[in-house]
Amino acid sequence: MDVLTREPIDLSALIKAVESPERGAVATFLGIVRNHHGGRTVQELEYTAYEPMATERLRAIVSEAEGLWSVRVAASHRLGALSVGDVAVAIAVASEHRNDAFVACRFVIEEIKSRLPVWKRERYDDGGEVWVDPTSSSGAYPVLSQSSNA
Amino acid sequence: MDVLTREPIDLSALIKAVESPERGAVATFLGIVRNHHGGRTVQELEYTAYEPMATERLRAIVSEAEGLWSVRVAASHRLGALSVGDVAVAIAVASEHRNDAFVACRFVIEEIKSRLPVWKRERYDDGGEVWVDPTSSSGAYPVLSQSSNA
Amino acid sequence: MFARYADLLGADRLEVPSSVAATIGDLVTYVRGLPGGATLPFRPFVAVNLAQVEMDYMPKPGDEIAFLPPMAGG
Amino acid sequence: MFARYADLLGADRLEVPSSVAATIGDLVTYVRGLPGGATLPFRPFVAVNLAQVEMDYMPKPGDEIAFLPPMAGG
Repeated sequence: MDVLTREPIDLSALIKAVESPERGAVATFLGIVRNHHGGRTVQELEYTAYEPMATERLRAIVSEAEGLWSVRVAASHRLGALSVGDVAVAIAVASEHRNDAFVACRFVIEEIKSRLPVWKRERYDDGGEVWVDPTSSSGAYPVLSQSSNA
Repeated sequence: MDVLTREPIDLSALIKAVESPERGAVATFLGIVRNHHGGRTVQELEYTAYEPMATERLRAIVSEAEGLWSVRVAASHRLGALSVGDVAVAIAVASEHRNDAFVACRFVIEEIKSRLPVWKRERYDDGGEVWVDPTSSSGAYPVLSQSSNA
Repeated sequence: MFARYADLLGADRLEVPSSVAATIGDLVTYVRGLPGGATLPFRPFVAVNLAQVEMDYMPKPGDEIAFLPPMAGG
Repeated sequence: MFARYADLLGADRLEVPSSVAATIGDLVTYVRGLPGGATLPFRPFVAVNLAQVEMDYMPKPGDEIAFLPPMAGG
Protein backbone atom coordinates (compact mmCIF):
# COMPACT_ATOMS: atom_id res chain seq x y z
CA MET A 1 0.00 0.00 0.00
CA ASP A 2 1.30 3.46 -0.86
CA VAL A 3 2.29 5.75 1.97
CA LEU A 4 -0.16 8.34 0.60
CA THR A 5 -3.50 7.14 -0.72
CA ARG A 6 -6.86 8.48 -1.81
CA GLU A 7 -8.52 5.12 -1.21
CA PRO A 8 -9.80 3.83 2.15
CA ILE A 9 -6.90 2.49 4.21
CA ASP A 10 -6.88 -1.25 4.82
CA LEU A 11 -5.26 -1.98 8.20
CA SER A 12 -5.08 -5.73 7.52
CA ALA A 13 -2.97 -5.06 4.43
CA LEU A 14 -0.53 -3.02 6.53
CA ILE A 15 -0.37 -5.78 9.16
CA LYS A 16 0.23 -8.41 6.46
CA ALA A 17 3.05 -6.29 5.08
CA VAL A 18 4.96 -6.33 8.38
CA GLU A 19 4.14 -9.63 10.08
CA SER A 20 6.38 -12.66 9.83
CA PRO A 21 6.90 -15.90 11.75
CA GLU A 22 9.80 -14.39 13.74
CA ARG A 23 7.79 -11.41 14.98
CA GLY A 24 5.43 -12.17 17.82
CA ALA A 25 4.18 -8.64 18.48
CA VAL A 26 2.22 -6.26 16.28
CA ALA A 27 1.21 -2.79 17.48
CA THR A 28 -1.01 -0.63 15.31
CA PHE A 29 -2.41 2.87 15.43
CA LEU A 30 -5.39 4.30 13.60
CA GLY A 31 -6.19 8.00 13.43
CA ILE A 32 -9.89 8.38 12.71
CA VAL A 33 -11.85 11.48 11.68
CA ARG A 34 -13.68 12.73 14.77
CA ASN A 35 -17.13 14.30 14.79
CA HIS A 36 -16.03 17.35 16.75
CA HIS A 37 -13.16 19.81 16.95
CA GLY A 38 -12.84 22.89 19.13
CA GLY A 39 -16.45 22.51 20.25
CA ARG A 40 -17.84 22.46 16.70
CA THR A 41 -19.44 19.55 14.86
CA VAL A 42 -17.36 18.30 11.96
CA GLN A 43 -19.26 17.52 8.78
CA GLU A 44 -16.39 16.60 6.53
CA LEU A 45 -12.76 17.41 5.94
CA GLU A 46 -10.14 17.37 3.28
CA TYR A 47 -6.50 16.42 3.57
CA THR A 48 -4.07 17.92 1.08
CA ALA A 49 -0.34 17.39 0.92
CA TYR A 50 2.83 18.49 -0.74
CA GLU A 51 2.75 15.02 -2.15
CA PRO A 52 6.31 14.32 -3.33
CA MET A 53 7.72 15.70 -0.07
CA ALA A 54 5.14 13.93 2.11
CA THR A 55 5.86 10.63 0.35
CA GLU A 56 9.59 11.06 0.85
CA ARG A 57 9.24 12.09 4.50
CA LEU A 58 6.85 9.30 5.43
CA ARG A 59 9.22 6.77 3.86
CA ALA A 60 12.06 8.39 5.81
CA ILE A 61 10.09 8.17 9.08
CA VAL A 62 9.46 4.44 8.45
CA SER A 63 13.18 3.88 7.77
CA GLU A 64 14.20 5.82 10.86
CA ALA A 65 11.92 3.70 13.05
CA GLU A 66 13.32 0.53 11.49
CA GLY A 67 16.82 1.82 12.22
CA LEU A 68 16.12 2.81 15.81
CA TRP A 69 14.34 -0.41 16.85
CA SER A 70 14.25 -3.99 15.66
CA VAL A 71 10.93 -3.58 13.87
CA ARG A 72 9.19 -3.65 10.51
CA VAL A 73 6.89 -0.69 9.88
CA ALA A 74 4.12 0.07 7.38
CA ALA A 75 2.24 3.35 7.37
CA SER A 76 -0.31 5.07 5.18
CA HIS A 77 -1.87 8.53 5.22
CA ARG A 78 -5.09 9.25 3.40
CA LEU A 79 -5.62 12.35 1.24
CA GLY A 80 -8.75 13.91 -0.23
CA ALA A 81 -12.25 14.24 1.20
CA LEU A 82 -12.96 12.20 4.33
CA SER A 83 -16.05 11.75 6.47
CA VAL A 84 -16.43 11.24 10.21
CA GLY A 85 -15.26 7.71 11.10
CA ASP A 86 -12.90 7.36 8.14
CA VAL A 87 -9.34 6.26 8.83
CA ALA A 88 -6.99 9.20 8.13
CA VAL A 89 -3.74 7.49 9.07
CA ALA A 90 -2.76 3.92 9.90
CA ILE A 91 0.48 2.43 11.20
CA ALA A 92 1.43 -1.20 11.74
CA VAL A 93 4.63 -2.22 13.50
CA ALA A 94 5.81 -5.80 13.96
CA SER A 95 8.66 -6.88 16.19
CA GLU A 96 9.99 -9.82 18.08
CA HIS A 97 9.33 -8.14 21.43
CA ARG A 98 6.35 -6.00 22.25
CA ASN A 99 8.19 -3.05 23.75
CA ASP A 100 9.83 -2.25 20.41
CA ALA A 101 6.49 -2.46 18.61
CA PHE A 102 4.77 -0.07 21.01
CA VAL A 103 7.59 2.45 21.17
CA ALA A 104 8.19 2.51 17.41
CA CYS A 105 4.47 2.83 16.67
CA ARG A 106 4.25 5.83 18.97
CA PHE A 107 7.36 7.34 17.38
CA VAL A 108 5.89 7.03 13.89
CA ILE A 109 2.61 8.77 14.68
CA GLU A 110 4.37 11.59 16.53
CA GLU A 111 6.76 12.11 13.60
CA ILE A 112 3.89 12.01 11.11
CA LYS A 113 2.07 14.70 13.06
CA SER A 114 5.09 16.96 13.35
CA ARG A 115 6.94 16.40 10.07
CA LEU A 116 4.55 15.43 7.29
CA PRO A 117 3.59 18.28 4.93
CA VAL A 118 -0.10 17.48 5.10
CA TRP A 119 -2.89 19.95 5.81
CA LYS A 120 -6.43 19.56 7.01
CA ARG A 121 -9.40 21.69 6.08
CA GLU A 122 -12.48 21.05 8.19
CA ARG A 123 -16.07 21.96 7.40
CA TYR A 124 -18.54 22.24 10.30
CA ASP A 125 -22.30 21.83 10.41
CA ASP A 126 -22.58 25.59 11.16
CA GLY A 127 -21.18 26.25 7.67
CA GLY A 128 -17.78 27.38 8.94
CA GLU A 129 -14.61 26.09 7.35
CA VAL A 130 -11.07 26.23 8.74
CA TRP A 131 -7.49 25.25 8.16
CA VAL A 132 -6.48 23.22 11.19
CA ASP A 133 -3.26 24.55 12.73
CA PRO A 134 -1.97 22.65 15.76
CA THR A 135 0.59 25.43 16.40
CA SER A 136 -1.90 28.31 16.73
CA SER A 137 -3.64 29.16 19.99
CA SER A 138 -7.07 28.87 18.39
CA GLY A 139 -6.09 25.62 16.66
CA ALA A 140 -7.41 26.83 13.31
CA TYR A 141 -7.76 29.70 10.83
CA PRO A 142 -10.86 30.47 8.76
CA VAL A 143 -10.77 29.48 5.10
CA LEU A 144 -10.89 32.58 2.86
CA SER A 145 -11.60 31.16 -0.56
CA GLN A 146 -13.72 28.22 -1.56
CA SER A 147 -11.12 27.00 -4.01
CA SER A 148 -9.18 23.96 -2.92
CA ASN A 149 -5.47 23.89 -3.53
CA ALA A 150 -2.29 21.97 -4.29
CA MET B 1 -16.49 -11.24 20.77
CA ASP B 2 -15.87 -13.30 23.90
CA VAL B 3 -12.80 -12.52 25.97
CA LEU B 4 -11.78 -16.18 25.61
CA THR B 5 -12.30 -17.89 22.29
CA ARG B 6 -11.37 -21.08 20.46
CA GLU B 7 -12.01 -19.46 17.08
CA PRO B 8 -9.56 -17.26 15.15
CA ILE B 9 -9.55 -13.73 16.57
CA ASP B 10 -10.95 -11.02 14.31
CA LEU B 11 -9.16 -7.73 15.03
CA SER B 12 -11.64 -5.71 12.94
CA ALA B 13 -14.48 -6.93 15.17
CA LEU B 14 -12.60 -5.72 18.25
CA ILE B 15 -11.94 -2.35 16.60
CA LYS B 16 -15.62 -2.02 15.63
CA ALA B 17 -16.61 -2.76 19.21
CA VAL B 18 -14.63 0.20 20.57
CA GLU B 19 -14.66 2.86 17.86
CA SER B 20 -17.13 5.73 17.82
CA PRO B 21 -17.39 9.18 16.21
CA GLU B 22 -16.02 10.87 19.35
CA ARG B 23 -12.87 8.74 19.48
CA GLY B 24 -10.19 9.73 17.03
CA ALA B 25 -7.47 7.31 18.15
CA VAL B 26 -7.37 3.52 18.11
CA ALA B 27 -4.34 1.58 19.34
CA THR B 28 -4.24 -2.17 18.96
CA PHE B 29 -1.92 -4.98 19.92
CA LEU B 30 -1.66 -8.48 18.49
CA GLY B 31 0.31 -11.28 20.09
CA ILE B 32 1.18 -13.79 17.40
CA VAL B 33 2.58 -17.32 17.74
CA ARG B 34 6.28 -17.13 16.90
CA ASN B 35 8.24 -19.81 15.08
CA HIS B 36 10.96 -19.98 17.72
CA HIS B 37 11.38 -19.95 21.48
CA GLY B 38 14.54 -20.40 23.49
CA GLY B 39 16.46 -21.27 20.33
CA ARG B 40 14.10 -24.08 19.35
CA THR B 41 11.72 -24.19 16.40
CA VAL B 42 8.07 -24.11 17.43
CA GLN B 43 5.81 -26.49 15.58
CA GLU B 44 2.57 -25.85 17.41
CA LEU B 45 1.29 -24.90 20.81
CA GLU B 46 -1.73 -25.17 22.99
CA TYR B 47 -3.20 -22.58 25.31
CA THR B 48 -5.26 -23.80 28.24
CA ALA B 49 -6.91 -21.69 30.91
CA TYR B 50 -8.75 -21.81 34.18
CA GLU B 51 -11.58 -20.53 32.08
CA PRO B 52 -14.07 -19.01 34.54
CA MET B 53 -11.26 -17.21 36.36
CA ALA B 54 -9.55 -16.08 33.16
CA THR B 55 -12.83 -14.74 31.81
CA GLU B 56 -13.48 -12.84 35.01
CA ARG B 57 -9.94 -11.46 35.19
CA LEU B 58 -9.80 -10.36 31.58
CA ARG B 59 -13.11 -8.54 32.01
CA ALA B 60 -11.70 -6.96 35.18
CA ILE B 61 -8.54 -5.83 33.34
CA VAL B 62 -10.69 -4.21 30.64
CA SER B 63 -12.78 -2.41 33.28
CA GLU B 64 -9.68 -1.25 35.14
CA ALA B 65 -8.24 0.25 31.96
CA GLU B 66 -11.54 1.98 31.23
CA GLY B 67 -11.51 3.37 34.77
CA LEU B 68 -7.90 4.58 34.66
CA TRP B 69 -8.07 6.29 31.25
CA SER B 70 -10.79 7.76 29.08
CA VAL B 71 -10.91 4.76 26.75
CA ARG B 72 -13.03 1.91 25.46
CA VAL B 73 -11.27 -1.45 25.44
CA ALA B 74 -11.95 -4.82 23.79
CA ALA B 75 -9.66 -7.81 24.27
CA SER B 76 -9.71 -11.46 23.35
CA HIS B 77 -7.39 -14.37 24.18
CA ARG B 78 -7.40 -17.52 22.11
CA LEU B 79 -7.41 -21.00 23.64
CA GLY B 80 -6.74 -24.44 22.17
CA ALA B 81 -4.26 -25.54 19.51
CA LEU B 82 -2.54 -22.74 17.56
CA SER B 83 -0.02 -22.72 14.75
CA VAL B 84 2.82 -20.34 14.00
CA GLY B 85 1.38 -17.03 12.77
CA ASP B 86 -1.96 -17.41 14.57
CA VAL B 87 -3.14 -14.52 16.71
CA ALA B 88 -3.02 -15.59 20.38
CA VAL B 89 -4.24 -12.35 21.90
CA ALA B 90 -5.69 -9.13 20.50
CA ILE B 91 -6.49 -5.81 22.14
CA ALA B 92 -8.20 -2.74 20.69
CA VAL B 93 -8.38 0.55 22.56
CA ALA B 94 -10.21 3.64 21.33
CA SER B 95 -9.93 7.08 22.87
CA GLU B 96 -10.34 10.73 22.09
CA HIS B 97 -6.60 11.38 22.44
CA ARG B 98 -3.87 9.04 21.30
CA ASN B 99 -1.83 9.03 24.49
CA ASP B 100 -4.64 7.34 26.41
CA ALA B 101 -5.06 4.72 23.69
CA PHE B 102 -1.36 3.81 23.67
CA VAL B 103 -0.94 3.75 27.44
CA ALA B 104 -4.10 1.76 28.09
CA CYS B 105 -3.27 -0.75 25.34
CA ARG B 106 0.14 -1.35 26.89
CA PHE B 107 -1.42 -1.70 30.34
CA VAL B 108 -3.87 -4.34 29.12
CA ILE B 109 -1.24 -6.59 27.51
CA GLU B 110 1.05 -6.35 30.55
CA GLU B 111 -1.84 -7.24 32.86
CA ILE B 112 -2.90 -10.11 30.62
CA LYS B 113 0.61 -11.52 30.72
CA SER B 114 0.95 -11.24 34.48
CA ARG B 115 -2.57 -11.93 35.75
CA LEU B 116 -4.46 -14.20 33.36
CA PRO B 117 -4.58 -17.88 34.42
CA VAL B 118 -3.61 -19.12 30.97
CA TRP B 119 -0.87 -21.64 30.22
CA LYS B 120 1.08 -22.42 27.11
CA ARG B 121 2.41 -25.79 26.06
CA GLU B 122 4.80 -25.67 23.13
CA ARG B 123 5.85 -28.51 20.86
CA TYR B 124 9.12 -28.17 18.93
CA ASP B 125 10.28 -29.71 15.70
CA ASP B 126 12.86 -31.73 17.69
CA GLY B 127 9.93 -33.57 19.33
CA GLY B 128 10.36 -31.81 22.69
CA GLU B 129 7.37 -30.36 24.50
CA VAL B 130 7.37 -27.85 27.35
CA TRP B 131 5.20 -25.79 29.65
CA VAL B 132 6.26 -22.20 29.11
CA ASP B 133 7.07 -20.50 32.42
CA PRO B 134 8.10 -16.84 32.17
CA THR B 135 9.15 -16.90 35.85
CA SER B 136 11.69 -19.73 35.57
CA SER B 137 15.28 -19.16 34.55
CA SER B 138 15.02 -21.68 31.73
CA GLY B 139 11.70 -20.21 30.60
CA ALA B 140 10.08 -23.62 30.44
CA TYR B 141 9.64 -27.07 31.99
CA PRO B 142 9.43 -30.34 30.07
CA VAL B 143 5.99 -31.87 29.72
CA LEU B 144 5.84 -35.22 31.59
CA SER B 145 2.65 -36.79 30.30
CA GLN B 146 1.13 -36.68 26.87
CA SER B 147 -2.34 -36.13 28.32
CA SER B 148 -3.68 -32.62 27.98
CA ASN B 149 -5.50 -31.10 30.90
CA ALA B 150 -8.19 -28.78 32.26
CA MET C 1 -4.69 -28.50 39.18
CA PHE C 2 -3.76 -26.84 35.93
CA ALA C 3 -1.16 -27.18 33.22
CA ARG C 4 2.22 -28.25 34.61
CA TYR C 5 0.86 -28.92 38.12
CA ALA C 6 -1.74 -31.34 36.76
CA ASP C 7 1.04 -32.90 34.73
CA LEU C 8 3.31 -33.31 37.79
CA LEU C 9 0.57 -34.82 39.94
CA GLY C 10 -0.92 -36.90 37.14
CA ALA C 11 -4.39 -35.54 37.77
CA ASP C 12 -6.28 -32.32 37.22
CA ARG C 13 -8.59 -32.90 40.19
CA LEU C 14 -7.66 -34.20 43.66
CA GLU C 15 -9.84 -35.46 46.48
CA VAL C 16 -8.44 -34.18 49.74
CA PRO C 17 -9.66 -35.19 53.22
CA SER C 18 -10.93 -31.98 54.85
CA SER C 19 -8.96 -32.84 57.99
CA VAL C 20 -5.60 -32.09 56.28
CA ALA C 21 -6.46 -28.60 55.10
CA ALA C 22 -7.39 -26.06 57.78
CA THR C 23 -5.54 -23.44 55.73
CA ILE C 24 -4.36 -23.19 52.14
CA GLY C 25 -0.82 -23.53 53.52
CA ASP C 26 -1.77 -26.92 55.02
CA LEU C 27 -3.27 -27.97 51.71
CA VAL C 28 -0.09 -27.01 49.85
CA THR C 29 1.98 -29.06 52.33
CA TYR C 30 -0.34 -32.02 51.79
CA VAL C 31 -0.20 -31.74 47.99
CA ARG C 32 3.59 -31.39 48.03
CA GLY C 33 3.67 -34.71 49.92
CA LEU C 34 1.79 -36.54 47.16
CA PRO C 35 3.67 -38.46 44.43
CA GLY C 36 5.00 -35.83 41.99
CA GLY C 37 4.02 -33.00 44.32
CA ALA C 38 7.47 -32.17 45.72
CA THR C 39 8.31 -30.12 42.62
CA LEU C 40 5.52 -27.64 43.40
CA PRO C 41 6.70 -24.38 44.96
CA PHE C 42 6.25 -23.83 48.70
CA ARG C 43 3.97 -20.92 47.93
CA PRO C 44 2.16 -21.53 44.65
CA PHE C 45 -0.58 -19.23 43.39
CA VAL C 46 -3.82 -20.59 44.78
CA ALA C 47 -7.30 -19.34 43.93
CA VAL C 48 -10.43 -20.06 45.95
CA ASN C 49 -13.70 -19.53 44.08
CA LEU C 50 -11.80 -17.68 41.31
CA ALA C 51 -10.05 -15.23 43.65
CA GLN C 52 -6.38 -15.45 44.56
CA VAL C 53 -5.77 -16.14 48.28
CA GLU C 54 -2.85 -16.16 50.71
CA MET C 55 -1.44 -19.21 52.47
CA ASP C 56 -3.35 -18.45 55.71
CA TYR C 57 -6.73 -18.46 53.99
CA MET C 58 -9.14 -20.99 55.53
CA PRO C 59 -11.23 -22.73 52.89
CA LYS C 60 -14.75 -23.96 53.55
CA PRO C 61 -16.28 -27.23 52.35
CA GLY C 62 -17.54 -26.80 48.80
CA ASP C 63 -14.95 -24.13 47.91
CA GLU C 64 -13.36 -24.50 44.49
CA ILE C 65 -9.63 -24.48 45.15
CA ALA C 66 -7.26 -24.11 42.18
CA PHE C 67 -3.46 -24.42 42.08
CA LEU C 68 -2.19 -22.10 39.35
CA PRO C 69 1.25 -22.46 37.74
CA PRO C 70 2.98 -19.22 36.73
CA MET C 71 0.82 -17.56 34.12
CA ALA C 72 1.92 -17.70 30.52
CA GLY C 73 -0.81 -16.04 28.48
CA GLY C 74 -0.55 -13.35 25.86
CA MET D 1 2.12 27.72 -1.74
CA PHE D 2 0.03 25.20 0.12
CA ALA D 3 -3.18 25.08 2.09
CA ARG D 4 -3.76 28.29 4.09
CA TYR D 5 -0.85 30.13 2.46
CA ALA D 6 -2.26 29.51 -1.02
CA ASP D 7 -5.60 30.64 0.34
CA LEU D 8 -4.13 33.90 1.76
CA LEU D 9 -2.25 34.74 -1.42
CA GLY D 10 -5.03 33.62 -3.74
CA ALA D 11 -2.66 31.39 -5.71
CA ASP D 12 -0.83 28.12 -5.27
CA ARG D 13 2.01 29.11 -7.59
CA LEU D 14 3.79 32.45 -7.79
CA GLU D 15 6.14 33.87 -10.40
CA VAL D 16 8.91 35.74 -8.62
CA PRO D 17 11.57 37.89 -10.37
CA SER D 18 14.89 36.24 -9.52
CA SER D 19 16.33 39.67 -8.60
CA VAL D 20 14.22 39.84 -5.39
CA ALA D 21 15.33 36.53 -3.91
CA ALA D 22 19.04 36.08 -3.24
CA THR D 23 18.11 34.14 -0.09
CA ILE D 24 14.97 32.42 1.14
CA GLY D 25 14.68 35.24 3.71
CA ASP D 26 14.51 37.76 0.85
CA LEU D 27 11.85 35.66 -0.83
CA VAL D 28 9.78 35.56 2.37
CA THR D 29 10.03 39.36 2.66
CA TYR D 30 8.89 39.69 -0.95
CA VAL D 31 5.96 37.30 -0.51
CA ARG D 32 4.89 39.02 2.73
CA GLY D 33 4.69 42.26 0.74
CA LEU D 34 2.23 40.79 -1.78
CA PRO D 35 -1.54 41.28 -1.31
CA GLY D 36 -2.63 38.83 1.41
CA GLY D 37 0.98 37.97 2.25
CA ALA D 38 1.37 40.04 5.43
CA THR D 39 -0.36 37.31 7.47
CA LEU D 40 2.42 34.84 6.73
CA PRO D 41 4.91 34.35 9.55
CA PHE D 42 8.32 36.05 9.36
CA ARG D 43 9.94 32.63 9.34
CA PRO D 44 7.62 30.13 7.67
CA PHE D 45 8.69 26.56 6.93
CA VAL D 46 10.24 26.60 3.48
CA ALA D 47 11.36 23.59 1.49
CA VAL D 48 13.65 23.67 -1.53
CA ASN D 49 13.54 20.60 -3.73
CA LEU D 50 11.65 18.70 -0.99
CA ALA D 51 14.13 19.49 1.80
CA GLN D 52 13.50 22.01 4.55
CA VAL D 53 15.90 25.00 4.45
CA GLU D 54 16.83 27.94 6.66
CA MET D 55 16.22 31.61 5.85
CA ASP D 56 19.82 32.14 4.67
CA TYR D 57 19.62 29.40 2.03
CA MET D 58 20.39 30.69 -1.47
CA PRO D 59 18.11 29.13 -4.08
CA LYS D 60 19.22 28.51 -7.66
CA PRO D 61 17.13 29.07 -10.79
CA GLY D 62 14.90 26.05 -11.38
CA ASP D 63 14.70 25.12 -7.68
CA GLU D 64 11.25 24.08 -6.48
CA ILE D 65 10.55 26.34 -3.53
CA ALA D 66 7.55 25.52 -1.30
CA PHE D 67 6.05 27.55 1.56
CA LEU D 68 4.60 25.10 4.08
CA PRO D 69 1.97 26.07 6.67
CA PRO D 70 2.21 24.31 10.05
CA MET D 71 1.69 20.63 9.43
CA ALA D 72 -1.63 19.10 10.38
CA GLY D 73 -1.52 15.49 9.30
CA GLY D 74 -2.37 12.36 11.24
